[in-house]
Amino acid sequence: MSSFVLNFPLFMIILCLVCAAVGTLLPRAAARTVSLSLAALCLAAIFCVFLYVYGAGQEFEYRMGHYPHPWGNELKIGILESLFGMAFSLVLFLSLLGGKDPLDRLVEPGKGRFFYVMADLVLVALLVLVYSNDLFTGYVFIEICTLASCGILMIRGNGRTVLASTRYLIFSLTGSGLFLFGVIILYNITGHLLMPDLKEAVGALTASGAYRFPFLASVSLVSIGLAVKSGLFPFHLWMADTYGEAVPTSSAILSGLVTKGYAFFLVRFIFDVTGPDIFWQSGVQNVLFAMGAAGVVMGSVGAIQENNLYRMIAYSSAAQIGYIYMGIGLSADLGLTAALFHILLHALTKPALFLSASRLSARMGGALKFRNLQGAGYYEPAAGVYFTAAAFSMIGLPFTMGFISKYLFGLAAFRASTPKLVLTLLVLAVSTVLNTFYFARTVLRIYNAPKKPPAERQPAKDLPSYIIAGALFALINVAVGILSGPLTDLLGYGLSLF
Amino acid sequence: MLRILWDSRIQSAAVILFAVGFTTLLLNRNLMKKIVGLNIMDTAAYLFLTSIGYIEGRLPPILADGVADASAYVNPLPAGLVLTGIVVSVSVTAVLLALSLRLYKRYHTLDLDTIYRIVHEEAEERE
Amino acid sequence: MIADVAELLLLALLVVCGIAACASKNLMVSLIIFMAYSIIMSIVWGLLKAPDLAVTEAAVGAGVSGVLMFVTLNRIRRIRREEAKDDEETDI
Amino acid sequence: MKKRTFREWLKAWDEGEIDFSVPGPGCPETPGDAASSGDAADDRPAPKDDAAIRAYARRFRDREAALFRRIYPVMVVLIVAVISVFLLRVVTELPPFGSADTPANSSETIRRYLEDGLSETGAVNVVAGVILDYRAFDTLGESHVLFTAACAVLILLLSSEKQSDSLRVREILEKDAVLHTTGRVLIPLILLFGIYIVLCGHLGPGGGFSGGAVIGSALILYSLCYGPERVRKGLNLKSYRVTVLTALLFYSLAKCYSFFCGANGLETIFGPGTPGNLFSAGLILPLNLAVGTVVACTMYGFYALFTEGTV
Repeated sequence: MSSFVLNFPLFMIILCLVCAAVGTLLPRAAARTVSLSLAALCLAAIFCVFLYVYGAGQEFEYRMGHYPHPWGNELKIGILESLFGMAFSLVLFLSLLGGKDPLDRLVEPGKGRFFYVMADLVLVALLVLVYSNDLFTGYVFIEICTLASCGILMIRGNGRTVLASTRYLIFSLTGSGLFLFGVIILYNITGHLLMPDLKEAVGALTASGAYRFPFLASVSLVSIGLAVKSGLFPFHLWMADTYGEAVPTSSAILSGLVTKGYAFFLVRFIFDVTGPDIFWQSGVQNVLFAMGAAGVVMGSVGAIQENNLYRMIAYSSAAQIGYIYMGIGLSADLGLTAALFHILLHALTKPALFLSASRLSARMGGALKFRNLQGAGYYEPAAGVYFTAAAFSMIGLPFTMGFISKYLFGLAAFRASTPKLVLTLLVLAVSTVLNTFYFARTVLRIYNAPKKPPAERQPAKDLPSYIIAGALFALINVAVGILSGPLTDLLGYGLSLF
Repeated sequence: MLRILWDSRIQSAAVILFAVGFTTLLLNRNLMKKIVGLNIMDTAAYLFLTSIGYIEGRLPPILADGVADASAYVNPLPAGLVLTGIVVSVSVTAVLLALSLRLYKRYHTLDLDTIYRIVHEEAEERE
Repeated sequence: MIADVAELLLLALLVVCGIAACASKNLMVSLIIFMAYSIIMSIVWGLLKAPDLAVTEAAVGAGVSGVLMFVTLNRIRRIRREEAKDDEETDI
Repeated sequence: MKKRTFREWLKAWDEGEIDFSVPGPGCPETPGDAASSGDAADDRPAPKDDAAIRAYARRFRDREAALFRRIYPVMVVLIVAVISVFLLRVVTELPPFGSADTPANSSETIRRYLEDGLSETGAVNVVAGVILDYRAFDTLGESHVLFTAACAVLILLLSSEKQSDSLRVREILEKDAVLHTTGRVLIPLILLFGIYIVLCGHLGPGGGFSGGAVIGSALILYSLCYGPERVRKGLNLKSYRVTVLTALLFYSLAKCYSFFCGANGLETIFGPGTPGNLFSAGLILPLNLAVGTVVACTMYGFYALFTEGTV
């Protein structure tokens, strides 16, 4: 009977779809309640799944229908999948909880409920990307994710948001096209779409040496397609405009969840379709590593040039995506552990940064230039503290998750080849210095003595929910930073089971 | 090599169309053209997928008179996948069209470069 | 033999239409060529023994997305015309 | 530009006087942003070379933008050339076209779909069996892609104000005898054809998606001939939402039931029936109906939103 728990992912996916459909009929407040309870329920349910899978110490294949894997769709329920499902639900819950105020202020009247519908759809797409055992299902839900995140962006409805979401959509669709073509080639040479069969067929192909070039092409198309969609370095240009224009809550969801979902799907692809060894023979990882390293540096350089708070955080986001792909390209075991840890770190930190920044800026009358934010930390103490905590984590100060992440990257680098070691250490050093510069500048600004109080002191709306959400973000960050052992062990264990 | 390309000419045509659509999607500044390019790119990918399932001299996968013999019909799976894909691309097209309509209402042009310039000038005026 | 020639002709037309739809300057022309492209594509799918796809592409690709594009273009033209009218009024 | 020490550069950077922002939309349109920057400018003595720095930054940015504009097409053409050569080489190395022995065409998957599909799903049209039974989860996702797109278009184009700009054109259209007569003949035929495609999706080519699109185009034609008000009598925003919602809910819950039964090894109450009959193939017929409803409503909804700004 305890294996009944394995049905929970299916129930959660269907529940999300039902809630999204029902949400179109509800008023805004009710839709918000539905979304919040949905995310909380997902968190609880997936926690149960996680406990069960951890106890069993193995992965389960869950048939979607009566037909097992070469024929029908399937889910794969494992430790890492459940961990990331939990993390994504948690971050969505906290972002929605803390991000009510900017939504109320900035969304076009009468359309607030659609934001929550889109949030439900993003959640279901992420859950499927995490759990799906089928590449084509992955493609379909990647498209749901793209369209829903585009909806989340354009909900603000002014000209520049619409422009930014058009740009985002075009970039993202380019990525989907490449991904789709890669999947098609893979289907052509193997005859399968489900990951277990694909892995077997790919192993046989590599052993026999047949279709080497098409296989290489399909792996690179899939990797590059997903990288374009998460906004890796040469394709990061949409980020600054998009996050700079959108409602901060949307930016939080997009940067914290959507781009990470694609990165996690790439990790799934590497492990469940090609297998790490074959992927590392293909040479694609070097391209990802180079793009990631360049992304870290260019993102940080972009951030240091910005005078606008949101755009600075956006560039920092581009740099963090670079970190994730750098880890994926670094090495199969430790590098991927670092990349997965960085996904968690960024998912937990960036929403906190966006939400705190939005409160600080709202208190200063909507100012976004740094010089106008002087002293905001005094008027909005909670947001100031949370922002500082998140910024410290991004810099990588001790006792935060960022420190552990940098430590893991360093550890992974020492096991890699010499050029990669040198490059990784160089990138880590440069990015830490640049990060320190721009985040320290911001933190010093908001705690600099104000020359005069802000012109209009806006009443603090909906403060308790924001305080709880921000406190949870900061607490988790620090707690994991101090007690990182269990989590990194878990990631390594999950990877070994993959 | 050209011989092989000629033998699988449908797939070669699909690749050419994919490249044409991709170029238009990235290079053309007009939004409407970008949408057309996107559609051509998607259908080219689907054409490629469908051509995988084609087998010379077999029937469409609709079981005539209940004859269930795998050597009589073409591969049904690519058709099913493409069916899914077509609906995905029409949804994306609708969203992009709605976005371009909104942009036109606001900026009175479909040219993305011009829109960027207008936005930039507006931002500088505000400062 | 005839089928081969027809297939070749259709493929050539498909590529030509695809390129022409992307290359033509006039948006309306481009849309019309695009709809022709979709119809040819649906015939090619028919030749490839996928009747489901042929029906769907004819209804969705050539039908609904074409109509949506036309409607959008029509709205855009209407907006442009109204602006021209407004300008005249303000001139007077 | 006079030379500055590192300290001065640092200070200028910290004050936000150096602006190298990349071309693209400027800073956000936040209420009060412009006002408060004016405030701050008042109490801060402007540096002497402020204007010069700004002009320099703007020149820099323009130059960068021009460079970007020149490099970008070259880059794209290069990338596309590389990709197409790459893909053409892939085509030459792929399994031959039209052969039965390719990995994709000779796998056990296909054999089961074709040989046992009829007895397992009851669908004569194997494609319908594949997408609505074997790989039903994909198709569930696909309907929700459509739903997501419908919501996104609603966000963008739903407006409360009445758009009366097309009244004159519509009056002409509504009085047009040719259009009316053709419509009276054609629309029922198209509708009937659409319903046939939906209902017989498991027996022949077609199914919920194509049939729904045909029904949707019949609705579009009706709205063109007789005006959207006539359609709105039957299908206003509320009933539109309720219809789509009911169909989607039915779809999700029915599939949830069948997934649940399948995964836990239970028998569903929907058997395959007698293949070839209209009422056979278990859930496929009702699912086709639900999908057809969703697609028809969504397609008409797109059209109505694009023309009228409401459904």
